[in-house]
Amino acid sequence: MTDVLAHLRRRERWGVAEIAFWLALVAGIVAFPARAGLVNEALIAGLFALSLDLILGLTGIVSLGQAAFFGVGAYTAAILANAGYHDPLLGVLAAIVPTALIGFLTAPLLLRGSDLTRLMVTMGVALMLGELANREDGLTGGADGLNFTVAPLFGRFAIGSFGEGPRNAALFSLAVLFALLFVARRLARSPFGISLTAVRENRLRAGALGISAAWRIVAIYTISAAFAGVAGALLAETTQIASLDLFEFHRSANVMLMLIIGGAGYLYGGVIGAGVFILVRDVVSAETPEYWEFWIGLMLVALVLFGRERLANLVRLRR
Amino acid sequence: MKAAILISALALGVVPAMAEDVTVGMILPMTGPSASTGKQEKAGAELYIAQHGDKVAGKTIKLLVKDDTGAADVTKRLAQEAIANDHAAALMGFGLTPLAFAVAPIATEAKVPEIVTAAATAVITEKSPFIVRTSFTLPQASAPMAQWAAKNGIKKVVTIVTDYGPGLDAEKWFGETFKHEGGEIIEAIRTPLKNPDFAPFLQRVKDDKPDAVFVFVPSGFGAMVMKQFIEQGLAKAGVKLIGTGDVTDDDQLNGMGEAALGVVTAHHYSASHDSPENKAFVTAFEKANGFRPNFMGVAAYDGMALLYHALEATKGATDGAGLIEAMKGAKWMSPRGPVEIDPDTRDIVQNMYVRKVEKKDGQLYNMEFETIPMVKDPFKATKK
Amino acid sequence: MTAPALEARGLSRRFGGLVATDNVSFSLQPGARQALIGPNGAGKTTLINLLTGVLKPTQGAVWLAGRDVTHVSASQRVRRGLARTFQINQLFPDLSPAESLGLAISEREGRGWDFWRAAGKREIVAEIEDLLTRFNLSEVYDQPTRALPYGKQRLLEIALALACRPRALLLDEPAAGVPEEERHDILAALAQLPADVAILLIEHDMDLVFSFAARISVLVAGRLLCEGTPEEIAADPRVRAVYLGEDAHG
Amino acid sequence: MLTLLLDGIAYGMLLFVLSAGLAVTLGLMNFINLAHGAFAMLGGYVTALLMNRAGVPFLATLPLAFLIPAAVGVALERTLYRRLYGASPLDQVLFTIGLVFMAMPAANYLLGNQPQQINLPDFLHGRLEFQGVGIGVYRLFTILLCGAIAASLQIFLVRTRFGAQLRAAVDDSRVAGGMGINVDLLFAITFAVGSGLAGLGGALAADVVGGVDPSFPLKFLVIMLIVVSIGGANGVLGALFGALLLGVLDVLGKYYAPTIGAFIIYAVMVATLTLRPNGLFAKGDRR
Repeated sequence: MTDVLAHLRRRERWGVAEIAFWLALVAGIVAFPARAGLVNEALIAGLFALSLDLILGLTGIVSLGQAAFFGVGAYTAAILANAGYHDPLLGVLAAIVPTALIGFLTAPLLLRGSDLTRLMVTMGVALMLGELANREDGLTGGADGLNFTVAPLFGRFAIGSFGEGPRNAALFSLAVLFALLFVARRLARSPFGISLTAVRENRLRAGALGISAAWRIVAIYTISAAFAGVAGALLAETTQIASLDLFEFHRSANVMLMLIIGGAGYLYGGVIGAGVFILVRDVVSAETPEYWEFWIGLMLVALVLFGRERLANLVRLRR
Repeated sequence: MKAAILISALALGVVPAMAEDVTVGMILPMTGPSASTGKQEKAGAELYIAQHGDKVAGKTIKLLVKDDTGAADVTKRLAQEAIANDHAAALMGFGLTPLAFAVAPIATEAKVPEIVTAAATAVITEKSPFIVRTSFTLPQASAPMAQWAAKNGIKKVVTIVTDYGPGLDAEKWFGETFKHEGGEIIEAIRTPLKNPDFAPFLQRVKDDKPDAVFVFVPSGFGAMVMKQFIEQGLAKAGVKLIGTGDVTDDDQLNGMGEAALGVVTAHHYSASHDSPENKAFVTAFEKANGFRPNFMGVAAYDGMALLYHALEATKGATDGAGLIEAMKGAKWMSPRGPVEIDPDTRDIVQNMYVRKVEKKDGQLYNMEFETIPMVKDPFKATKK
Repeated sequence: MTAPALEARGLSRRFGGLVATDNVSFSLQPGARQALIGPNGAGKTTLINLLTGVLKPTQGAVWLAGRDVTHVSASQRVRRGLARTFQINQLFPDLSPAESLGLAISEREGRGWDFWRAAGKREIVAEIEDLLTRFNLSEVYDQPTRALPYGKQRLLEIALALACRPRALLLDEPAAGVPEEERHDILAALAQLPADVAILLIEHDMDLVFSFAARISVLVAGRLLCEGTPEEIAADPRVRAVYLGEDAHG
Repeated sequence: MLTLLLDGIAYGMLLFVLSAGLAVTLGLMNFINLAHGAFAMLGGYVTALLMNRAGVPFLATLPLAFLIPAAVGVALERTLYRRLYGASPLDQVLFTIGLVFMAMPAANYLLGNQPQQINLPDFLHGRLEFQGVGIGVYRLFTILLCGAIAASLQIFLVRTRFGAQLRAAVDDSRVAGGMGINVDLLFAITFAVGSGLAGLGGALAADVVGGVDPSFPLKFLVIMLIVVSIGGANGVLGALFGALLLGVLDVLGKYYAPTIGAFIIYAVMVATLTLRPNGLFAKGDRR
């Protein structure tokens, strides 16, 4: 029975499909620099969805307020840049601090009540933060948004809308996404990660094993907030604008849709769902800019009726 | 399988442009809360092309309409892609102020004209030397409203504006002008952007007992304000409702019913404007789309007119600097009346009309009764 | 004399006007094999919840290995050596038995907050394998728990509690619902539980109680009616009157 | 002050009528129907189009604003929704948001972007003033009508056998079926009531909120969810009191502290759910 170890470690190995997935992304960006902007948007949405997967997929905590951290992360990077700190890596790292702090402070709101309670409380926090950003227009530029510039990455690779900028931006986002997915992967396979699964699947039994669900939830919510903050900072830096709509309800709702489309709980679902959602939106809205939502809606309805699970299993890399 | 989707989708985005094509990237909110702006703008631009042909100075105009859903980061990406992939010679549209701001650095860097046909915060044209505007600025509409009010026996006013950029512009310019003319602002109320109930604000107005209440709300909230204005008994209490033309948006005015009658606003365009150009425009617009043009529709129509004008002047050359030069000082007869691009500010100079909502042929219209000729944006005028 | 593994001192719990637990005192010595029986509604579940810390007593105290844990949280009590099983399976449907046991061991070893190193450590594998063997789960170690036969799930229920290395173990009707052909697995597992663990068996099945327990306590209407050896309890007229007389296999 | 209170109650009633249907489907059937707003839009369009194009009087359109969405609701329930009872909440979210995405462009395509206004009959216009206390006639009308709806719903869903059967069916449809309850019929009726209420709410609210347009389903989704969650997702009374609380606090807040107006409803919601996680009127620990 030496294979118990192999069984426990079966999710740690990098599968061929997984490696191919990342290589395909790199190749895609290099081969199609013209669509790098779109890929960048999809990668960042994927990272944003990954942040939601940590709480929704791994831990079973629903949220309609991830946009709170997305927005705060974006404004952190923007405000830093306008204060003279233009380094993009610094901005991304700095976004972790306030988002993790807000996540930590608001996490206790998630510990009681039903799923509906959690959806509404997280949404309320996001909308209040958005309103706060609107009021503090001296800092945030209010409804006008904040435009800013960032320095080239490592002093060499310009990020932005011109020349190599979109491609570099997409590669930068890809690198950050990879780094954080790597972290999430380690986390999910660690004792802490398994304990989150335990909290999700049976909180009563988890407690009987000595696991205090409340603190685990606070911890993962804090981490998830930081992930979302990094995603927000990346979006702000690669588009060099932060605006109030980052806080809005539809951001939180869309990221949840993306995650559900791709399948929650195995980390890649968000990235795949975001890719599908954004590519389909791009293709359909180029055809019919007024009515594309109809076709997305039809896709969602069909997805549910024909079995989301079955479809997700087709593209699922390794479980 | 995923890779195949990815590649085919990526490939779709790249459309080779012909040398004799002039692509116009029109970026608008076609879905979401500002979708009505997008619909009007698209219709206005398409009507101009339909009426004047897609050939100008030997080039073929290709209009590329993109939906940015009102999100600034998407606007920016679409602008970048329009320039890099579709080789757009001009960008047009921009439904909200932050969206217009977002594209400014791209316009500057790529040297591509950004023709703003919607967003109305005064400062927009200063964000890039490549921005021109064919819509209007809120100071342009608010200041004349204040002058008219002061001259017509209104002494005390409460202002209600929506709490975001354009609203603050309107509040500031109405207030300062009105005070300059000797009036008094009793209170300046700001309402949240998502606000389904004005009753408490209007109750506050009622308790302030002003002569008039000046209102700026984004188009779409106008009907709500006017109905609740009546319902709260303000009209009976002798308070007048005045505002910018956003409140009595032509697009929606007809459905507003009796509540809108008698509301006085200042704006640059009314579908009832009495000129042959406008009659032809409105008829053609209604025929093509089944709804009435509003100030957004006419701004996009004029945006296209300005581009045609510039291309004729450059004899079809599409370099951005040349186009912008040709646009400066351009003068033409718009459906709204005579207009001109101020060569210093690249903002539009146009007549402002004071109008009152009346019934004409069974329909509601903003009937113009006073004209303030060729108003420049007062915001930029004061800066000199 | 060593301190009792688990001790209840005058535990009472009221829900409004209802007294669910009424001044219950007993103690479990290390290695004890004790059973708690009582008719439906006697307050067995409330008593377990009081002992494990899910509920706070209105009066009285709970002592664990010589220390007062009345105000210690449920999860902390587990860490101090009090484990339990559930009458209705409380398992992790998506995890395999090996993973579930690994989780329990990691938590016991204090690695529950380790978010970086892999859960599958070589050091814990031997213990997992030992538990799998002892509870006859070796053949299904890598199946998702939800796919296991009910009897195997019942065994995992006990194995998980044991993986906490408790001083005192509360078994809440371990054989409930197990089909006849799988019962011997459960009985065998109970028979070879470590001798140093104090066990309180809450059970309806009198055959199981009498074969397993050295002492039996009878709970009626929230209070302890009596306590004694199986022979004494079987002979006690009060017990017969309130309990055995009604429906011994209720 | 009393005027403000009345305004607050009227606004609360408006919120209630928009959310009551959601309280029925979410609270009683445990189904997350985010497409609720689409049914409300349908009801609003029914009233607006009948009035503006066919000249039907306002009051006469209201029954249809209930019945047509209810009929559409049943049709969708029988064909699509029923497959998702008991499905994961995430599937329900995905499915119903998909319906919203389809409904909005469809309305835009068929009826255009312009809000369809409802012009009330004269007797609902104007304002009553009584010793310095005033209220719009239409607001008074909504208060009375919604009060009546709330009372009859409460009686219908809680006091009758139907209500008891419904609760049994939601708790365990198989057992309920075994007891001879026609679960399918029960759910279909309840869903119809929920959809019909949504439609009626859309029709009644349309005048106050500036007409009904294609963005209606999303525009009021957030506020509808807030009302239901504050009330305690547990039927009609919770939603009624949640809506009234929100309405009154929102109106008072906007009047006395207009600068923080936008925060009020969110703050009230977060505070309420922090103190009472299952809402003000939750019974037991319902998931």
